[in-house]
Parts: sequence; C-alpha cells; structure tokens
Amino acid sequence: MLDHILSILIFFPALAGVMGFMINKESMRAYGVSVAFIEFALSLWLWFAFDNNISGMQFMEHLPLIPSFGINYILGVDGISLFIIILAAFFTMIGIASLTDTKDVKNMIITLLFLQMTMIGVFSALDGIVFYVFWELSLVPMLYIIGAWGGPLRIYASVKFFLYTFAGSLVMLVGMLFMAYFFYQATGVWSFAILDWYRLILPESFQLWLFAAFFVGFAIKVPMFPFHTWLPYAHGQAPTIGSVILAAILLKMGTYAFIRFSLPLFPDASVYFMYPIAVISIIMIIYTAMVAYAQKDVKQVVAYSSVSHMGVIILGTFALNVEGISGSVFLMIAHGVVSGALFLLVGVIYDRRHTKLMSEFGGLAHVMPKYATIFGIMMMASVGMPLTINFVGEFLSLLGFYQQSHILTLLAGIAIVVGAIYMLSAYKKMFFGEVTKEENRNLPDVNKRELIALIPLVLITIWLGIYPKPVLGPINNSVESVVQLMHNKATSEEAKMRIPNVSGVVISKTATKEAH
Amino acid sequence: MFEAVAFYLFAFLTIAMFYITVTTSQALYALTALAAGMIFISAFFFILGADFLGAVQIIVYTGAVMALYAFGMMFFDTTREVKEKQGNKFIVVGLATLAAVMVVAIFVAPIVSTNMTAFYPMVEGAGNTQEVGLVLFTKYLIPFEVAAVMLLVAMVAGIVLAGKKMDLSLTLMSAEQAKDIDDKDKKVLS
Amino acid sequence: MELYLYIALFAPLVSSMFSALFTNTPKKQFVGIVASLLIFTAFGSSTILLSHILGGGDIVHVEMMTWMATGNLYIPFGFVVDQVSVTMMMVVTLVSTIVHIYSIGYMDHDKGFNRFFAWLSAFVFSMMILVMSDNFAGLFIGWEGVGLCSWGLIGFWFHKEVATWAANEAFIMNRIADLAMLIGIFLVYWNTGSLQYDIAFPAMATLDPSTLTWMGIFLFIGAMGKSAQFPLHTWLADAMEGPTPVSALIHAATMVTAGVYLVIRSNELYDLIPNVGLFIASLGAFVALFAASMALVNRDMKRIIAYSTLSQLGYMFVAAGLGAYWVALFHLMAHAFFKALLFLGAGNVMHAMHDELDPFKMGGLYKKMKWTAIMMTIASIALAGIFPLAGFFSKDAILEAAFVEHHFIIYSVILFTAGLTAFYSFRLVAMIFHGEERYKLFGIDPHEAYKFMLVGMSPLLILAIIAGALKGTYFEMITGLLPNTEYHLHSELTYWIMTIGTQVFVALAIMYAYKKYAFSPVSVPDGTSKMENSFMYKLLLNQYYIPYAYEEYIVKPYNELSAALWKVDQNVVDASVDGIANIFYKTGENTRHMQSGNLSTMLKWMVAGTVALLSLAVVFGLAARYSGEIRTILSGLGV
Amino acid sequence: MLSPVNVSLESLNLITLAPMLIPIVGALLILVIDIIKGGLDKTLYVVLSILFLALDFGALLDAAGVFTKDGIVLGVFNVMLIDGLAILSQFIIVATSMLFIPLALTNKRFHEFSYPEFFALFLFMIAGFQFMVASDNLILIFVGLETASLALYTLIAMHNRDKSFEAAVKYFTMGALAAGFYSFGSMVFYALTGSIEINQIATILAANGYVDIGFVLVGVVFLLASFAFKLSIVPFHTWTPDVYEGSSAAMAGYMSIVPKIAAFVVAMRLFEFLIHSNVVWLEVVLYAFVVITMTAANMWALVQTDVKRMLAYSSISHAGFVMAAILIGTTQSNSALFLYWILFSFTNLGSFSMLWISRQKQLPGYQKTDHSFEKFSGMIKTSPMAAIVMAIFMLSLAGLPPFALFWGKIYMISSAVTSGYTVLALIMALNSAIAGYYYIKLIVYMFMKDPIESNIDNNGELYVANATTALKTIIGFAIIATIFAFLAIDPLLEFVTSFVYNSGY
Amino acid sequence: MEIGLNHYLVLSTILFAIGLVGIMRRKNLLLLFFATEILLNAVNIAFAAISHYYGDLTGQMFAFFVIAIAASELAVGLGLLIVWYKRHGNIDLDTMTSMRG
Repeated sequence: MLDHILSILIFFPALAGVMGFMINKESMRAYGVSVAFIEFALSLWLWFAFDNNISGMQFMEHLPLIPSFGINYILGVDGISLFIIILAAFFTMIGIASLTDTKDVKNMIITLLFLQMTMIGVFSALDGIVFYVFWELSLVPMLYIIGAWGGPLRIYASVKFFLYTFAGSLVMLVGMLFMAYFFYQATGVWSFAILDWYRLILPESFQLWLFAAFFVGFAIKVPMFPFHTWLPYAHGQAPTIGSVILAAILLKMGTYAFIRFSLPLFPDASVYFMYPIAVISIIMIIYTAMVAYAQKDVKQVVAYSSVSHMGVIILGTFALNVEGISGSVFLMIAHGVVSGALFLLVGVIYDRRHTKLMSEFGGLAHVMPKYATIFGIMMMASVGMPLTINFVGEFLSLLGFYQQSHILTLLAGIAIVVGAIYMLSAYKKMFFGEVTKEENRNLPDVNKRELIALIPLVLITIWLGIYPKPVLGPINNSVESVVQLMHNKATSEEAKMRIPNVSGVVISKTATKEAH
Repeated sequence: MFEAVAFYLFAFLTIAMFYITVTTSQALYALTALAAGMIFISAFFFILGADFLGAVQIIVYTGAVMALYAFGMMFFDTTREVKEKQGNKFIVVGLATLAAVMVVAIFVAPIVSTNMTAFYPMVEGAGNTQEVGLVLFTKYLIPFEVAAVMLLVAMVAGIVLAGKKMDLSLTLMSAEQAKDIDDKDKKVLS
Repeated sequence: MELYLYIALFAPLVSSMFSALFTNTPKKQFVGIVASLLIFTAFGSSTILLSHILGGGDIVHVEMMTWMATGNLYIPFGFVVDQVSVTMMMVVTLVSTIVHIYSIGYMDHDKGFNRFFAWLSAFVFSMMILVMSDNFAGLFIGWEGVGLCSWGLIGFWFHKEVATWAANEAFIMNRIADLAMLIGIFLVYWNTGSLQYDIAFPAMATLDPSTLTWMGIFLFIGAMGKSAQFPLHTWLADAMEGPTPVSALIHAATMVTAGVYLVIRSNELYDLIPNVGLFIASLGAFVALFAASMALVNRDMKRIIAYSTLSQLGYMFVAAGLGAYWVALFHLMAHAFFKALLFLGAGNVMHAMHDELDPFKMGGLYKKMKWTAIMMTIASIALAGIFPLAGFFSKDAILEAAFVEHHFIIYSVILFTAGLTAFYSFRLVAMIFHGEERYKLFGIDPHEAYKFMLVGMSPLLILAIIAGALKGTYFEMITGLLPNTEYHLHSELTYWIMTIGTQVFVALAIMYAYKKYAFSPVSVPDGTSKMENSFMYKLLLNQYYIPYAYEEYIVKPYNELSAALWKVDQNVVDASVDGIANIFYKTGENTRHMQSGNLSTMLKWMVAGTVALLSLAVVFGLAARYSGEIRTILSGLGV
Repeated sequence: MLSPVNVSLESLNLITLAPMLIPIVGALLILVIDIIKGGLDKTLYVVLSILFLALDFGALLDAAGVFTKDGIVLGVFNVMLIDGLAILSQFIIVATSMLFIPLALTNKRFHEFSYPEFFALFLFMIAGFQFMVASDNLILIFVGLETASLALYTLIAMHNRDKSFEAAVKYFTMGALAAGFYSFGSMVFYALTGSIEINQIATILAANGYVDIGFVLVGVVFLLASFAFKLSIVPFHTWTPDVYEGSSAAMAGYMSIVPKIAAFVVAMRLFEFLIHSNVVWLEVVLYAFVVITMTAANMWALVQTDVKRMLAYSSISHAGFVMAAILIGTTQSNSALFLYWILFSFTNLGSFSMLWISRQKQLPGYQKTDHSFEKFSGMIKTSPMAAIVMAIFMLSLAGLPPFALFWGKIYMISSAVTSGYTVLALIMALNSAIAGYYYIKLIVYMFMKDPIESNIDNNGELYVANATTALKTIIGFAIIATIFAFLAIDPLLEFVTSFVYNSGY
Repeated sequence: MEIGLNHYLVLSTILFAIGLVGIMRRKNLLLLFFATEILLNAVNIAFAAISHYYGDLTGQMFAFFVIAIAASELAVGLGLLIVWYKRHGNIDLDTMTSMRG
C-alpha cells in the first residue's frame, strides 16, 4: 500500500466526495469529518513512513499516461512537499470540523473533498502536466465555494479569482510546453517529468524567458504585487472555510512551485531576477502591510497580511541558499497554520455578529476572553513572536536573504514593524476598550466545536515554534539537494557565486555540530 | 475580327442585362433581363466552341430556372414595384468596384506560367458533345452521380419545404395540440 | 547545578502556565501565592547557582535541545550561567519575587488578578531566557518575549484607551529596534558562522573593523529600543499606564536594563570598536541629562520615576560605553533594587490616594504612611547617590570611570545630572510626604498598604542600603568574565575632592528641593504662575515636544499614507486589472452591433472581407512582381 | 474519332467509394419505405440511420485498413482519394452523426423528426461531406459540399419556426455567395494550371516557381473566403450565431462539428502546400484570421445573454483556434487539429445536448430566448446532476484539465511552440482565459445564483423536460468521454499522427 | 484585334462584380437570388474560355457542374422563400432580423 500511498491520498477524498452524494444531509458533516480524518491519518502515516535521511523523492509512482507526448502520471514527495500535504489534509479536517451551519452543507463538504484532492495532487505531482492539471482543477471548487457561500460581492470575487489565476497559469502552461520542447530537442524524447527537466541545462537567454513565463503563473497565485488584488476580494467575500483553505494551502501552491520549478530549472535566471523579485517582495511586505493598516474590515486585514507574509516567503525563496529556502518552506507551513487560524477566528466572530467591521466591535476581551486569548496568540504568531511557528520561518528567510543583500533585508525586515502595527491596532480596535455596542454585550465565547478546531492550531503554532526540527530537518535535506542542483546547473559566474555549493557546507555544518 | 466584334457585342449586352437585373426596381424587368443575360452568355459558349455547354445553358437556365423564377414571382405577386430601403450605396458600389478593379488589375497581365498541358484535351474530329460525354462518363462519373444525388436532395428539399405541411408546426405546438393533429391524420388515412 | 539552572528557568514558566489556567475564573488568592512561591523557587535556585559561581565553580552551560538547524545554521536552546548571567538572574528573580508578593496585595481588588500573575510570571520566564541564553537567537527569544509581556502588562487594564495605546506604542517602538537587532544578529551569523556567544565572539577578533562597527551599531540600536534610549524613549513614560508592580519590575528593574545587559554581554565586540563605545557613552550621558530634565517639572509621580529610570539607564550606558562593563552591571543591579523599591512605594501611595498620581494633590502623607515614606526616602537617597547607600558606590564608579577615561564632557554632564536627580527625587518625596495635606481638598482618605506588602518590600530596602557593601565580592566574581578595568585616580586627593564635592553638590540639591516643596507652601499649578508660562517649563513639561512630533510627523503621515495606498490599491492596481478585463468586455459590447441580424449587412461583411483580402493580395502581388524595381528604387534612395 | 474507353473494374478501386455509397443507399431506402408505407414512427428511421452509419463506419474501418497497408489510394479515375485526412475526418463525421441521430428521440415532439425525409436528407448530407473530404478534385469537392449544404439548409428549416426559417435563409444566401467565391477561386487556379486537382495544381505551381503570384493570390483569396465562410472565420462568421440560434440545439451542436471538420480537411489540402511554399501573404492572412477570430469571437461571446448563442460564438472561437493548425502546417499541428476536433466533437455535442434536453416549448416570462442564462439560475439546487454535467462540459470547453479539450489544447499550443510561433502560442493561451469568463458565467448562473421560484416548485423539471433515455445515454457517453479522455489520448494521438504523417501532411 | 483569355477573364470579373453589387444591394430575397445566379454565370464564362484557350475539357466540365449546382440551389432557395412568404407575407430582408447581437 505504501507504494501507492500518494495516489490513495489524492483520490481517496475524491472518491469519498463522489460517494458523498449518497449520504443523507443530516449525516453529512459526520461523514466529512470522518473522511477528512482518515485522510489526515493517512498523511500522518506518510510522514511516519517518510525517510528523513533521503533528500530526494520518495513514494514515487510512475504510470504512463500519454507516453508519446511525454506525459506521465508521476508522483513523489520530498521534504519540501511532505508537510504541505499534511497541512492540506489537516486543514481540510479542521475546516470541515469547524463548519458552522451553512446552507447546502452537503455540497460544501463534497466540494471540500474535491478541493483536497486537487491540493494534495499539486504538491505530489512530479510531472509538469499532472501538476498543471491539479493546479487548474483546484480553481473550480474554490470558485464554487466563494461564489456560492460568499458575501454580497461573491460572484465578482470568485470570477475574478478564477480568471486571474487561470490567465496566469495559461502563460505558465506555454512555458511548460517550451520546457518539454527543449527537452525534446536535447534528447529526442518528449517529457514533462520534472525530474527529467532538472537534468536539462538551458542557455541563460532561454532561462530568462521561461522563468518569466512561469513567474506570471506563480506570481498571480502567490499573489505577488501587483497581481495581488484578487486576494482581498476573494478573502473578503469567501466564507470562513474558503478563506482558511485559500490562505492556508492554495496560496502555497505558488511559492511551492517557485521552489519546485523556477529555482532548479532556471538557476541563472533566478539569480538574474533575484533583485527585481526581492524588490517586489519588499513592496509586497511594506505596501500591503500599510494597506492592511488602513482596512476597516478585520478579514481584509488578515487578507492583506497574508500578502505581506507571502512577500517574506518569496524573499526567502530567492535567498537561493539553504537557510533562506528552508526558512521559506517552513514559513509556508507556518503561514498556513497561522493565517488559517486567523481566518477561522474571524469566522467565529462573523458567525456571531454577521459583520466583520472592526468599528462594530471593541472591548470583546471582556465578553469573550478565551476568544481574545486565542486570537492574541495567533496574532502574536502572525507578527513573528519567537517560539511561535512564524518566527522560525521568518527568521530563516530573512537570515538567508541577508547573504544576498543587506540593504534589501533591512527593508524587508520592516515587515516585523509594520506587521506589528496593523495587527496590534486591529486587535486593539476589536478587543480592547469598553464594550460600546449593545449587541456585543452578550456574545457567547468560543464553543466546543470552535475550540476543537482552534486548539490544535494553537498547539501546532507553539510546538513547531519551539521544536521545529521534525519539520525543518526533512525540509533542510531536500532543500540542500535543490540548492546543490542549482549550483551544479548554474552556468554564469554570478550564479555560481550566489548559489552556495552545499556539499562544502555540509562538512562545515557537521563540524559545527561536533563543536557543540 | 468576327470573334472580336461578337465578344464586345455580347460582352456589352450581358453587362447591360445583368446591370439592369441588379438595379431595376421592377421585378419583371429584372427577370427578363436575367433571362436575356443568360442567353447572351450561351452565345459566348458557342463562340468558344463549347456547344454542349451552350445548349445546357439555354435549356437549364432560360428554360427551367427562369420558369421556376417566373412561377415564384407569380406566387409572390411581384408585379408591383419593389421597394428596397437602401443603405449607403457608396459602400455597395465601392466594394464591388474595388473588387473588380483589383482582380482586373491582376487579370490584365498575361499568365506567364509555362507547361500548360491539357489534361483532357479536345480531340480533333469529335464533336464537342461527344468529347464532353467521354470525359463526363469516365473521369467525372462520380461527380456526375453525386450531382444527381444533389439534385435529388434539392428535389426532396423543395418538396419538404414547399409541399408538405410546414404551415402547421409541431415544434411550436404543445403535446395536446400535436396529439389532435395526429388523430386527424389517422382519420384521414383510415 | 544543571538542575538548579532548569529550576530557575522553568519555575516561572510553570508559574505562568498555572496562573493561566485560571485566567477566566474569578480571583483566586492561591494563584498569587503559588506564583510567588514558584518565583521564589527560581530565586532560590539562582541563589544556589550564585553561590556556586561565587565559590569559583565552573560556568554552568547546558544545551537543552536543538531549536533551528538548517544549512549552515545551528541554533540550540542553550543556557549558560556565568558571572554576568547569574548576576542578572539574581536581580531578576529577587525583584520578581518581591513584586509577585507585593502584587498579591496590590491587585487584590482587581478582577484580572489571576491573569496578572500569568503575565507577570511569563515575563520572568522571558527575562530568564534573555539573560541565560548562550546565543543571540535565544537572547532574541527572551528579548521579544519580554516585549510581549510588557505589551500585555502595560495594556493590562485593556478597557483603558490610554493603556492599550501605550502598550501598542511600546511594542511597536521596540519592534523598530528589534529589527536593527535582528540585522545585527544576521551580521554576526554571516560573518562568524555562528550565533553562539562562545564561537561568535572569539571569531570577531579577526573581522574587519567596518563590519564590526556595523554589527555594534545594529546590536546597540536593538538595545536602545529595549532600554528606551533617545530617540526611542517615549514609550517608557507612557508605559506607566500599566499597574505599578509592572512598572517596578519591568520598567525599572529588569526589562529596560536588557539593553545594558546586551552591551555588557557583547563586551568582546564593543572592546574592538571603541568609537561605537564612545558613541554609546555619549548617548547615555545625553539621555541621563535629557531624562532628568523632563523629570524636573513633571506632575505625574510614576512618570517622574520613569524618567529617573531613563536617566539612570543613561548612566549605565555611559559606563558600558566606556568599557567599564562591570560598573554598568553593578549600577544596573543597585538601580534595580532602589528603583523597584521606589516604584513599589509609589504603588502604595497610589493605592492610598485612589490612583491619584499628581504629587501636587498629595502632601503630608508621612503621617498616614510612615513605612512607605521611609522606604521611598531611603530609595531616593540611594538614587541620589548619597553615601553609604547603594547608589553612591555604583554611581560614583561611573563618574570615576568617565573622569579617568578623560571624557570630561561626559563627566560633567553626568555630574550635573546627579544633582538634578537628587533634586527631582526629593521634590517628589517632599511633595508627597511633607508639607500641607493637600489631598484633603480632594476628599481622599489615604491608608497604609498591607503589612505583608511592606514586609515583602523590605529585602529591597535592605539591599538598597547595603548593596554597596557587596561591591568587593561582586568585583571579584565578575572580573572572572568581564574585563578587569579598575579605575584608580592618579592621586588620592583628587579622589576625595571629587567624591566629597559630588556628595555636597547632591546634598545641596536635596536641600533645595526640600526648601521649595516641603517647607514652603505648594500650590497646585493652574497655568498662571510665571514659571509655568516660561518657555523652558513648557518645553520640559511637553517632553521637548517629542511625542507631539512623533504623533504629527510619523503617526499621522503613516495613517494618511496607509489610507492613500489603500486608495491606490483599489483605484490603480485593482482598477487596471479590471480595466484590462473591461477592455475585452467593452469591445465585445461595442462591436456586437456588427452582428445586426440583417442579411444584407452580413453579405456586405463577407464581400468586405474578401475585398480586404484582395487588397492585401494586390499589394503583396505587386510588391512581389516589381520586387526588383522596388529594390532598385530603394537602393537609389540609399535605404 | 474518339477511341473506345476500356476501364477495368479493379483499377476503379471501388472500395474508395463504399463509405459514401452506404448512406446514400440508406437514404434512398428510407425514402422508399416512406413511399410504401407512410406514417411510420421516427424510431424506425433513427435506428435505420444508426445502422447505416454503423455500416458506413465499418466500411471506413476497412478503408483505414487498406490505407495502413497500401498508403494513399486513388480510385474511380483518380477522383476519389483515400488518405489519412479523408479517413480521419470521415471517422469524425460518421461517429458524430451516430451520436447526433439519437437526439431525435426527444420527449417532446418536434416538427423535423416527424418527416422521414429528415433522416434521408441527413444521410445524404453525410454522404456529401464524405465526398467532400475524400477527394482532391475541386469539382467533386464542390458538388459534395453543395449536396451537404443544401441538405443542411433544409434540415435547419425543417425545425419549423420563424427563427429556423430565418436561419436557413441567411445560411443559404451566404452559402450561395460562398459558392460563387469558391467557383471563382477554382477558376483562377484552373486558369493558372489547367488543372482542378489539388496535388496537380501544387506540382505545377511549384514547377513554375509561383511566377504568377498575383493570380495565385486572387485564387487563394476567393477560396479562402469561401472556406472562411464554412469555418466561420471572422468576418465571414456572421451567419453562425443566427443559424445556431435558429436551429434546434442538437442541430446546432452538430453543425459546430461536422461541416467544419470537412471544411478543415479541404482547407488543409488547399492551403498546406501554399504555406509550405512560403507564400508569406497566406501566412500573414492566416495569422490574422486566427488571432482575430479567436479574440473577436471570444469578446462577442462575453456579452451574450443566451447560452446557445454564447456557445455559437465559442465554437467560432474554437474554429479560429484550430485554424492555427493550418497556419503552422506541421505534422504535429495537423494531428493536433484532428485530435482537437475529436475531443471537441463529443464535448461540444454534449453541451448542446444539455441544452437540447432542457428545451421548452413555452417560454416563461423571464426567458427571452430558448436558453437564456436566467433559465439556468440555481440549477445545482434543483437538478444537481445535470448542473454538474453541464459544468464539466463548460470546463472542458474552457480547456480546464483534465477534461477532454485540455489535451487537444496543449497539443495544439505545443505544435505552435515547436514551430517557433511563440507569440501565437501565447495569444492562444490567453484567449482561453478570456473564453474562461463566459463558460464560467454559465457555471456562475448554475451554481451561485438562486433558482427562480417556479423552478423550485417543479423541482427542476424544465432542465430535463425533453429528456429520454436515448438523450441521456448520449449525454452520458459524452460526459464519460469528456472526463476520462486522458486515458484515450495516447492511442488516439498515435493513431491520428500516423494517419496524418502517412498522408504527407 | 485578337481576343485573348484575358479579355474573357476581365469580362468574367466585371460580371462577377455586378453580381456582388446585386448581392449587397438587393433587399428582396427573390431578386437577391438573381444576383447569385449572375455570380455563377460569370464564372462559367471564364471556365469556358480557359477550356477553349487551353484546349482542355475540364473547364467545360466545371461549368457544367456549376450549372447543375445553380439549379439545385434554386430549388432549395425557392422552397425556403415560399415557406417564409407563407408565414410573413413578404420577402423583404429587412424584416428578417429577429436574431441579432
């Protein structure tokens, strides 16, 4: 079974989704939770069976699909994707468990299960086209979730989300076709397999164009400035569960793809574009943080904060060294947990008051102390308090990028200041002060169902903040191999210089460890 | 010389007739001019030695086609003047003139291509009809048969469209109405 | 010894978590007691560790577990108990224990009693991490942790707008400094390859000075935030909105001294870059004077003490900057004792006065609150640096250091400040405890604090008195780690002149304060007196208009810029995306009439299409046919 | 004197004729049956048609076997031509027709199906298309084209309502003009080369080195115009939306596939050799056609209020997309054309069938046209299965993986990429995004809007008002094929590529 | 003056253009059909001429089939015309605009 565990992970939720049509409406939530739980357990088993010492792909599956055109069903996980898969399984479970009474709960759960299939598919695909299939397919359930259960502008938001990302990924598709063609030219065989592509060394001029093509697709997904404007709408209108999944997993697709595709395929172009992208990241970080500060709607604050944090992830990715990339992968998970939790928290208050305007609240800490506490913990995680999960990622990302540019890191570091500004002021507006609105006086505190969803998130936030090693270790191994690959493939002098040779570093690292 | 005179004469006549056909507001004039034009065209065929084609032209066009059109016109009572709202005449004339001028500009140049071998040459001593027959029933047998099918299609189409009960539309009827019609049909048949 | 280390470290955490369990329940007396006991345990362990170190024992160094390890980076949770950290631990645990005990009484009627202890113990834990960590990353954990707890405690009474505002201000301002600190840490890592003190510092000796200078500057900026040095000082005065025990613990004794601790800890770095050290000293001297001047006219008891704290931190930086690390640490310790005492005393007064903070509305409280008055007076004497109290030994050493190092400007500034310190301290004491009983006008009936609170405070009182006596032992111990820079004046005479001169100067200042505020009638300032309208008075009362400037030139523009950027986001970035989409939609909308449904038009389109193709064909055909000629013509034209 | 002609039967290669003869015989049989005994039920004719089409399919398989063995086969005085293109396109034509015919078995009664002539004409039409694709003789192409077209005009009109007459008249008149263009174009080529067989034309033109480029271009212009009409390339497309709207949904779906593949094959035969001879003009014009057709049709589809009309514009856009294959002109692109069209056939027929099963006779007030978007509001609430099926068809049309059309799309774009048409590839890709909007629009209506009151009351009956088992089976087939297309792509691709390659394209 | 192929081609083009004018100008359906006949006849002249000048019969064949096609088209066209007329009582193109956009 372990040989096909990835396929099982991908298609089990889909199958369960199809079967879900037969389930009675009242029992649907229980069904959804059980399926998601089984899936989560399977993903944990994957982790358990995962060999931490192997830096390459594990649990590979290979099935010819369109061999004459080089499209094969290839799956595999490494340390980079493993945890995002687990996170996807986890958040689907949490999401379903915390679903408050929505209309058409059956449709919602089936959609979520399909969404889960696409998410896990994206992160385990090792074939460009299979990746693309899941990548695109993930838009559909999300479109439905936002469009059917969202706020007043839901249709605008969902269509915008869909079309924007769709347009971007089509450009990426053209890039993939070019990659396959270059591979064909080099070897005489069509192939979309990512591992095959890794072996291809392209001239720098080609790399630049292909990098740009892939970049459009990824950047919109991340979303990077100035392609980010779909996100506030999507989050603003989406139901809680939609925002949670969107922020926690779907956005990670873009950043993950940068590491899976852009860096190892185009090392020279990555170096070439490092500064422009870093500047974009910094704009993302500061600009969106300031925009977040100007928001009146707490969900929009969290949404813009997502963009801001994604900037740090991108920055870490383009540090092009082990520290930075490991940090950015870790931050993906961290941001997933934290922003997911924040959206859940916003959902809690929205369920009670049906408004997300901060001016409607104030003094909630009096009436909902538990809620305020959990929100506070998550907020502090979001602003990068050490010993919370976010800090590890943020610290490593910035640390990594510092090697490339000091000034830009300093500017990017403003994240920790501006982040604190919008988060604290939002928290203050919502929770501090006297209770001014009569409606808020008797709000019930978080209930059991919400706690079931939130407590694990709090625990993870702190656990991985204190002891990130179980996650960081495998990530580090895989990232090292990626960086080494980049170093080996780099053709230009500058790229060779910028991308460290890990094999040399490994020795010194063990030496460092021995020294302790 | 005769050829030239004939060409220019008939060219003038056909152009004039067809010009009348497309411009006159009297349907009857148009029909007559068209028929005349067709006949003049057959004259070209005779000049060019395509006797069979000339004969077919006269029979089919001036005979069958014109008869059908005339029938149609009677049906529509088009003895009245045809009132047509004309839009921008400039566009119509302009486009057509432009097309003509441009094609003519190219067509006045001689064709310089060489090796213009005739694939189905005319045979000395045989009449045009014979030659045509030979080619038609060997090389163009299949197109000929398909043309027969085409005519059958046209016939069936004509019958269906004009002959059958197209004025009662089952498409627009509700189920009950359609049923009534069926019952009536059955009564008629039985 | 490792066990004691862990106990010292984790007892506060346990305390915090235990208290946190009860945050949502009504006040439980035992929470306070248990918390105090646990902190006391930590204190006990620290004491054992101290005696171990004092007894010449080895430095206790443990590596608990790996925190982050990736690439070349390896950061463990490592803790070290050496001479410096054990001193800090002692200060922290001792003051904490006392503040915990005190708080049981002080927070008696507060419904957030349990929560208070959770935060307070969490703070102690963070502080312990800060001082005990054996690497910069761990230091940063504690650094941020104390920031967080400070946020929670300043904003403890979160229903008060000013309190939460002050909490956020403190947090954000600290964050600015933390950014610099983070950059400093990155610099350390990329240049030395490690964040461990015992690897990084030795490696620094080989680095080039400019790198080291940047390192020193960035780390010091971090220290400036935490220690509220100019220009990041405004948060400290505002932080007085928090409960008074918090002010005593965090904003006087421990957290604010973290910056000093950082500089002391990095002594090996700062020794390599004396220029930066001089800058630190100069800034310290400036802040000492600057803060003292603001304390002169302030009408808020706690703020006055806060400014005095700020001023004393300036002293510490002077010492640290001049390389007299042990002196800085000693002053830090002594200051912690008497300043905490002062604050706790102020807390008693506040309690008695029902949270009235204006000393002009007090007066003559000595009769009602004898013990408090004694304690505060002694603390003030210590603060003023009168022999033989703690302040004398530590402050005198700083003055000596400045003098010996020939930084006479710094020396004279801090000497003058010493006089100011004495004046404002006793201005406060005089106004509160002596003179008319002005509080009666406001109908307040003051009472002395609980006994156990006073008893709890007594160790501080004792230490404020006798700490100077420990100087010798301390010196012996600390020079095991810190540079042994003893300052001896060239001549005995100069020493005596200086010492006695200083004492006299200070004493005169105290007498002036008493004369002005205790022995002559004091009227509540109402904005009419001549002094109140003088420029200097206004300048000082408004804290040199710095908070105003921040509000006007930083906060407001930030708000406006944020709002503007949001507009940009909607009306430019987003609008352009929608605009592109709309181009297609609008084009479709506007050209759909091409499909008029009229057959005649459709036919015209077909012909038009053909004609368009034809014209292209003709152009192309002609061009092809006459290509030779065209080429000749073009070449004739020289194209 | 003329000498007698001796023709041996073997040299005629009558096998080349068999596939076309079968539907003709079938059509005649239907006519005869009707004459002998009138008033028989449509089911008889439907089944008969299917049987004859099945026979036709069998004959095609036979021809395919001959082709794989012997290569290109000429027959009956070299008028008939059986090559890979002919076989592939006939497969598509016949298979799609087999899928289409059962759509006549509707729940409601429609005028055309009550006539046996409908089925006879239908089979004649198929024969016409088959002749059209299985020849490179311009005369036979013309005659075949006209046979098919005349039958098609009638089939449209037989739906028997005002709009369908209007549609038929429009289609007919423009078709007549296109026929004029076609004959004029053929005339020019005949004048140039003395031949009307495409491969001979190509040979002679190449031998002369295209000296009369002006003449060639005029000929190309007129032929291009006539095929642009058939393929509904902008600005020759104007008939398409009206005709689709006027005819029944099933017929519209059929029209979007079969006539076009026939026209594509002829266009491929006609223009491929010109493209390969570096007639730059043609390249430029085709490029413009492809881009304008894709983009403009997409933009018009955006603003439609009726689903069928939207799909009409969408099929114009798809035709433009596929037109790129002719522009690119490599084996890969030509294979991509067939692959795309095979995948397009069942996807598009499926989506039109979904409209067909929801056809009402009386339109409620909120609906101005047969299939206005409002009709589908909140479909997921009342008939979820139908909504999901429809959504999958829409997603497939939008080119969303892993549904059928995606594979055709990537293969097509890939062919552009491999031939260096990078910008074209990008334009093709981005047009899919524009197209995404209007497909999504329907999904938005179905899934995100609230249903109209009356539809809740009758439990979504209207969406399956016209459904029977036969229709559902067809849709079921189409949806399964659409979803699981990826399993069949590989054999399909190999099959198509070998056929195209062995035909020399 | 020798009459060459070009003369016929030009004549054919002119007649074709007249046909186009008719196609575009006529709003009466019947008269519109006349114009389509003109188009086809114009081409026929050219075919016959080419056939004559090349001594090749193919052109005449084409012309023959074109006549056949013209006849069949006429049958279907008239059928459509009649159906439309029965419904609407006119054959004016301008009334035929129920579908648009």
